[in-house]
Amino acid sequence: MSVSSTVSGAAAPELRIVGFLCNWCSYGGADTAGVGRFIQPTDLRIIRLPCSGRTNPLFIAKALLQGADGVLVSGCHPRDCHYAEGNFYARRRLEVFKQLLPVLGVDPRRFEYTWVSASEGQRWQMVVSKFTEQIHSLGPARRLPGAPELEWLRESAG
Amino acid sequence: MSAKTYAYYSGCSGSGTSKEYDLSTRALCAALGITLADVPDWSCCGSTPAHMVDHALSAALSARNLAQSEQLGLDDFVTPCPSCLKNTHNAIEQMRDPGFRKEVDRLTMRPLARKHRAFSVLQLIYEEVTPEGLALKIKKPLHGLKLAAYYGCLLTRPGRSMRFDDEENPVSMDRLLEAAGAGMLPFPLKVECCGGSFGIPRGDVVARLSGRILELACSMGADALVVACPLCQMNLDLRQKQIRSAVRLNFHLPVFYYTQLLGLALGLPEDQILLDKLVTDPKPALAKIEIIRPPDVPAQPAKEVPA
Amino acid sequence: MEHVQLGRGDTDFIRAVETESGQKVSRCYQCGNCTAGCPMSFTYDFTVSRIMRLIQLGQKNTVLSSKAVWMCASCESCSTRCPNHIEVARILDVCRHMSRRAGFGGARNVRLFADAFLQSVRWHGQSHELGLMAVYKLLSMRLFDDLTLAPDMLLKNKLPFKPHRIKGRDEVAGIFRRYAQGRGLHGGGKK
Amino acid sequence: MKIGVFICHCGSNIAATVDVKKVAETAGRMAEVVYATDAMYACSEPGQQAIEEAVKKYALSGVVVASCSPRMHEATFRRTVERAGLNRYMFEMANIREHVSWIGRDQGPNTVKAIELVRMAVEKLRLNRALIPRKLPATRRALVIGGGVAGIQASLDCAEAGLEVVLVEREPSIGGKMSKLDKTFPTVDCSSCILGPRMVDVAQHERITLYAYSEIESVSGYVGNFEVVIRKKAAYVDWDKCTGCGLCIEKCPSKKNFDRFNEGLGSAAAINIPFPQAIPKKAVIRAEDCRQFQGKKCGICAKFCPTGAINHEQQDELVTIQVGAIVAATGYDLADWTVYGEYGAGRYADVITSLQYERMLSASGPFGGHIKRPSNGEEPKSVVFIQCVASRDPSIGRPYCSGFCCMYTAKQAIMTRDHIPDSQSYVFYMDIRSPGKGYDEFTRRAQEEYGAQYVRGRVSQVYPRGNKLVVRGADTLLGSQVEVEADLVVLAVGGEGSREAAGLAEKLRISYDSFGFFLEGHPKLKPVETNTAGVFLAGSCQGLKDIPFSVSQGSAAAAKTLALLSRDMLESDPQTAQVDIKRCIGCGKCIQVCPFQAIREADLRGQSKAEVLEAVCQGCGLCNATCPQGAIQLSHFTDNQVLAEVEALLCP
Amino acid sequence: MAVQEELKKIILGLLPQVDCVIGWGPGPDLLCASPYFMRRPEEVDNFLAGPMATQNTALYLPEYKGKKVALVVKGCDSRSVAQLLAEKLIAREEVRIIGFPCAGVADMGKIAARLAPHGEPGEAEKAVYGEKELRITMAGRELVLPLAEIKADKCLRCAHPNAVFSDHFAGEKAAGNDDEFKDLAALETMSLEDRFSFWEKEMSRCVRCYACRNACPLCVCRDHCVASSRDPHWLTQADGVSDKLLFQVTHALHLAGRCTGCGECQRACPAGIPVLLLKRALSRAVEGLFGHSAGLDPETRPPLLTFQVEERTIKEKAW
Repeated sequence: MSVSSTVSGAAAPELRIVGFLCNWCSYGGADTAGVGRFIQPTDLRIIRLPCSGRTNPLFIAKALLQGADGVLVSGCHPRDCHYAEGNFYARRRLEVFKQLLPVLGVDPRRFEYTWVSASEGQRWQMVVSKFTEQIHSLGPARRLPGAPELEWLRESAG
Repeated sequence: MSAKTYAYYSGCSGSGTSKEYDLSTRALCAALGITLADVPDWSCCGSTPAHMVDHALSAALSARNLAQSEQLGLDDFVTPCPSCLKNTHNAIEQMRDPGFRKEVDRLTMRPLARKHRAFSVLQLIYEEVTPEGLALKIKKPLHGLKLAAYYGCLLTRPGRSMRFDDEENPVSMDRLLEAAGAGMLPFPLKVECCGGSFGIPRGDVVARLSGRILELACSMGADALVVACPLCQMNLDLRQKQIRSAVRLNFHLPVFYYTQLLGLALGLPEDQILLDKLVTDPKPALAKIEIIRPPDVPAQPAKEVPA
Repeated sequence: MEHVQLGRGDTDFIRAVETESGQKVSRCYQCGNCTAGCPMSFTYDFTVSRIMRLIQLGQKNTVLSSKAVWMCASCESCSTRCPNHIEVARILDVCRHMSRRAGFGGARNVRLFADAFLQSVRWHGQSHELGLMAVYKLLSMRLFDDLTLAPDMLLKNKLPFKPHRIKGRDEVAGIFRRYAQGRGLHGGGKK
Repeated sequence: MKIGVFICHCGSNIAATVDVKKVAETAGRMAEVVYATDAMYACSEPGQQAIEEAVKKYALSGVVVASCSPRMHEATFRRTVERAGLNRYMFEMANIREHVSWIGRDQGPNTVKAIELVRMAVEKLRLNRALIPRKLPATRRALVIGGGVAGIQASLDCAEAGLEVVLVEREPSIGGKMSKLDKTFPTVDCSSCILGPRMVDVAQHERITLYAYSEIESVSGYVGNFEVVIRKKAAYVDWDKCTGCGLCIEKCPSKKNFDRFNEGLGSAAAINIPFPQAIPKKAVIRAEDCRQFQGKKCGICAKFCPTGAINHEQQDELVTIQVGAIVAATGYDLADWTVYGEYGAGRYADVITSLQYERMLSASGPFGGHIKRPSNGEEPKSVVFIQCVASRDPSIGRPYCSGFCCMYTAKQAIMTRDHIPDSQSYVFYMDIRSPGKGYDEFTRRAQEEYGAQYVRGRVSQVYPRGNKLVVRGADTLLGSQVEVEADLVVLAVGGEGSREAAGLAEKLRISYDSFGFFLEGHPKLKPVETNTAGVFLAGSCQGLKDIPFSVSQGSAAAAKTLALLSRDMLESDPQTAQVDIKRCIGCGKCIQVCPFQAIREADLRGQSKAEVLEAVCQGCGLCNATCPQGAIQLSHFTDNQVLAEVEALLCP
Repeated sequence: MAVQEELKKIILGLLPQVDCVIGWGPGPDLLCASPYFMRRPEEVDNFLAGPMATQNTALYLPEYKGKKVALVVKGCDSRSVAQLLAEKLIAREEVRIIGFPCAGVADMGKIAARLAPHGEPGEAEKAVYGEKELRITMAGRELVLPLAEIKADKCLRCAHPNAVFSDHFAGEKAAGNDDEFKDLAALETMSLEDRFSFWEKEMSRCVRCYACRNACPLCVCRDHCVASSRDPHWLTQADGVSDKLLFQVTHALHLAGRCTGCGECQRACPAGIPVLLLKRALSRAVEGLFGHSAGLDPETRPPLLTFQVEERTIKEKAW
């Protein structure tokens, strides 16, 4: 059981969802959602990268093999990349990576990538809500021996 | 030209009010080397009334005919009638939605096995024979005849779904008739509605809408209108008398099927193009055709057409 | 027209129109192009763009009892020229289905003609023009309309007296039967 | 490392749904954190002061602020830590407002999430390194691309402030779209009377070099140090000799050519000067129209030219220049309105565009300022204006409002009544968009004083009947169809990015959208900047604008250019890719993918290695994600820094 | 064997023009050859080609950068060369390629399993590879193993038995098979859960020797592998399955769109872990998405180092 449930009481236990967002579009979109007070599930933790092209699929592999229940990558819409081409490369690499997951025995629905612009606060809310729901429907991911357990936070949240 | 065979669906009016369209279409296709195979024991597509009642019912009526055409082993379904075409086309398009397809299958109890395509005989001739190919076969060019081609509202619209010719300014009939030697007027109301199936319940509607088409064609100096739709032909020709009195204008404008005129230009005999079925007398218009004889061929004796 | 209570629009109706037609009515920005090009507009009580507006506001009864949804000739001018690619004609079709299902009268003659036509198809498998006219005239009590046409049509041998009956007419009748049976189960369009 | 953590309440924005004290308390126990506290408003002056004091008091070597989005205040706090004596990159932010307090209602999960975001920031900060911007020299010369009113303004402002300016214009004359207009709204003053003097200023300014009838061939280099190759297209006339006397035009036998400047109304000679006020006023031969180039015997222009300027053998010439900054001001083109079959798709002579109408109204235009029906030369009495043609029309992929059509249509309706007092104008509109000084009043004047009949609705079809045009539309206010017989139909065609914009954007390495408009750096805060350092935007190339707005942007782009080149040395953002020479095996994959050509192959003692051009690198990190052995790392977003954040979440 | 003799002739002819010819020579035991580096004509006598010539000769190419070498290649080896060329990791003018029709190589694991009742492969006294079978004399008895039964799996599905390109070719070209990714299909008959357990079990045997990496001709990082670097620090030294599997995923992703499926990684694995499967999964994905098979054309850019603005084959999630 994760700590958040002990804090919040009734809500479903939080799962571990990591987001890799490009600074220019999607991170801005998440900000816009915040400014608009678009309520979202709290499971997601966002890591800010300059560009979706900076997303090495191995970041995702690392997260999924070492304890994350879901990973979401979001960048600028194709053609709107701040760096012109980063998301085009990302799209290929992330799609190829997604197809590797079932061979590893990881449900490919644990990883999604999408495009959200800085103005699309509502789209961001929708993506986060649906993805979180998707991960909850899959439940906690199985952990490999050697991967850390999630009990550690209990201490820090005290 | 392709040696393909096409499943042919004449539609109900082909055995009644537009017999001449059906027959001239068959004769024209035969003369152009297009093989048509009748859809066996076909049924009505439901026309406008069916889709006014329900889309699945409408699609089911069309789907039955597609199922019948599968007995011929053919995917390409052609019809001279734009209304039948529209229904068949819509049925094929809408059945891409699995839920809709399921409902249609429930109604017909005959799920379709093949991937069907539906198009008009006009499209077939325009794209397979092409105006250039047609020109080579013209025996009696229609020189001197000034025509307005009227396509009706269903044949090309909306373009994103019908995918044939231009949705606002179609030219296929114009190009074919030009190839046959006729002079084509830049008729601006090519795709305006003639009133369609409102002929029976609301004659006033047809009088107004078809009246406008006839009036403009007349004022532009057309000798005749040319159409590709049985319903349009019926409204414009059969009801012309009604329209004349309704709009208080005196026009006598014959309304040909393009297949009749192309047949005429190809030298097909009268019993295959049935010009005598037209209500508004076509003879004054036909008389304008200038007979240009090649210098070395002696003039044919006039008056071949049986009265 | 009654004044419209904005908060009381029938949102189920809006949703039903959208699902059955597959169109998004909120995309309409009321430019009026559909109205401008509609050949049947002179027969309507509400112009097409007003019908669209009424749907946007969920005015179910006004829409379904309107003449406009029945007088549309399905000529596709509106769909062709809509700047927002809305299949307006399909929306009108769907409204007509709903109007029929909900028992609104609509334009009586138009409805009766459609019924007569389909009856003819149901009986024979193909439509029989003369029989169809007879049925329609009986239903509509408009016995003498179009009588002037008959001589022309008969003269040109365009109206066969006997209907052509196809072999598969039972099958066609079956389609109508199953349609009638299943009508409660589906909405006529996409589920 | 000694880290200080500051948790901001942001008034109640954060504190209402996050237990700020608890976050601070927990942060105090995180690795290398020596000081953690909460603050009411971290960004306020006392808030920043508290951070500065803490840095000094606790000898902090890094700072984490948990507050709003870094897109909001990262720059603010970087300056704060810099004032306190730290390198500005020894700072991290945790976004606990937009990403936590504003999107979650429950304090419990919010607090846990805030703690974790702080932990991620701390873990990343532990790996941060001081980064020092590099200084590079800059060329104090600006290139302005496009000589429309925006480009003219930018050039004059830069030159006035002492900068060298090179202005490149693809047409034979500068002036752009404004030079084609008759009058301007809402003052109805003459367009060429107000633009003309500015054009002359450009020609006469000692610090402006004008390349007319020229295009950008290639751009290389980076901010402060661009190298630009300009293609001077062959005019087949030696402009040094040409005096603009116009004798050649008079004598040219090929006169029935498409007249570009007059939008195809009237015709032009094969050798031509587009309009009387042209700058430069030099003749150009269009090879495709010239008899000499069609293999016919001619050369009449050469025979008559008093200065012997004609040279049919002339070739394109390439000129290379060095500039420190670039202003793109390439304007717009009218969208293709011939896609509208219902308006005749170009088949009806009396259906014209608004820009053609401007040429008709202009006294120096092909009709000498008389409004005539192109079909028969008669004066029209009934003129229909159709607005929103190729604007606000998603069905043809032009969903946006072009912004200026409502106003110029009102102007044209006014001018119509002015030219032909017994005429009647009809304006079909969807909405009137007139938010500008005196703009709405102007549209009212068109209706109240000039009797223009405004009809609210689109037009469905235009077709000829007799020698009139039938316009069928709707009046949605009336709830009815309307029909009007017109002598002339003027389509208020919307605009789109210049057709050559995409190609230029590729050369400048700036982004553009599907309508051909260049993308600004930030829609609100960087409207004339791009995301490529040293490249600025002015006028309609960024999005459609009217004249005053284009002029303002020209000045704004000039201000940006001047600010950039006011120093002799530029600072470059140090968040760039760095190559670990020892680990690089020279496979070149990074070079292949870099969108900015910022990496090149360098030889290191016979071995091939990647080398980053720091001034060109924009810091996207694509190379970093591509290098299999991680030999190229993006500073401030290295693999280890990202992994530290991942591990902060997954591993204790 | 005629082909082997023909190859020797070609090698002898090329020796004066190059620094070295890489092929196969006598190995540690009679069943298996070793990579063989020929510089002098007399060394050519011991050259071997055939089912025992398992190693990928392309492995050594990048080390010879700047020198001229000739390479004897099987079909699979030639694809590695083509891929190295496509990535410009070697220079075309520095290599001469000698191809021959490969009938498939032997899988030592399969041979060992067949020999198990009789002894170790090293105890073979005599071994003769014939057209259709391998005859081994062991403890005085002759054992006959049909080649079809001891062929490596990768050879059973090999589509390119001949060099995909070559400067010289000995013998008649052989016919290839279709690769239908049946190995992956077999894995995919398992549930996701079972696949996860499968890797958990397989990887638990990993001893982190990195033989898989060292045998890979396209693993160009060599001494700079992220597995052992501190900056970037992708892997811990902890003995957990998660780090071991992450390394395999790393290797596979580094090879995505590049792996030619030569299978040397798997052959080299002392623990017999089917590490090739992960790379095959990515090859299948890349082939399906971009229609690209690595190592067929020295001119094509690897698909993950390029893109198309509209990717027709990528079906993105519709939210």
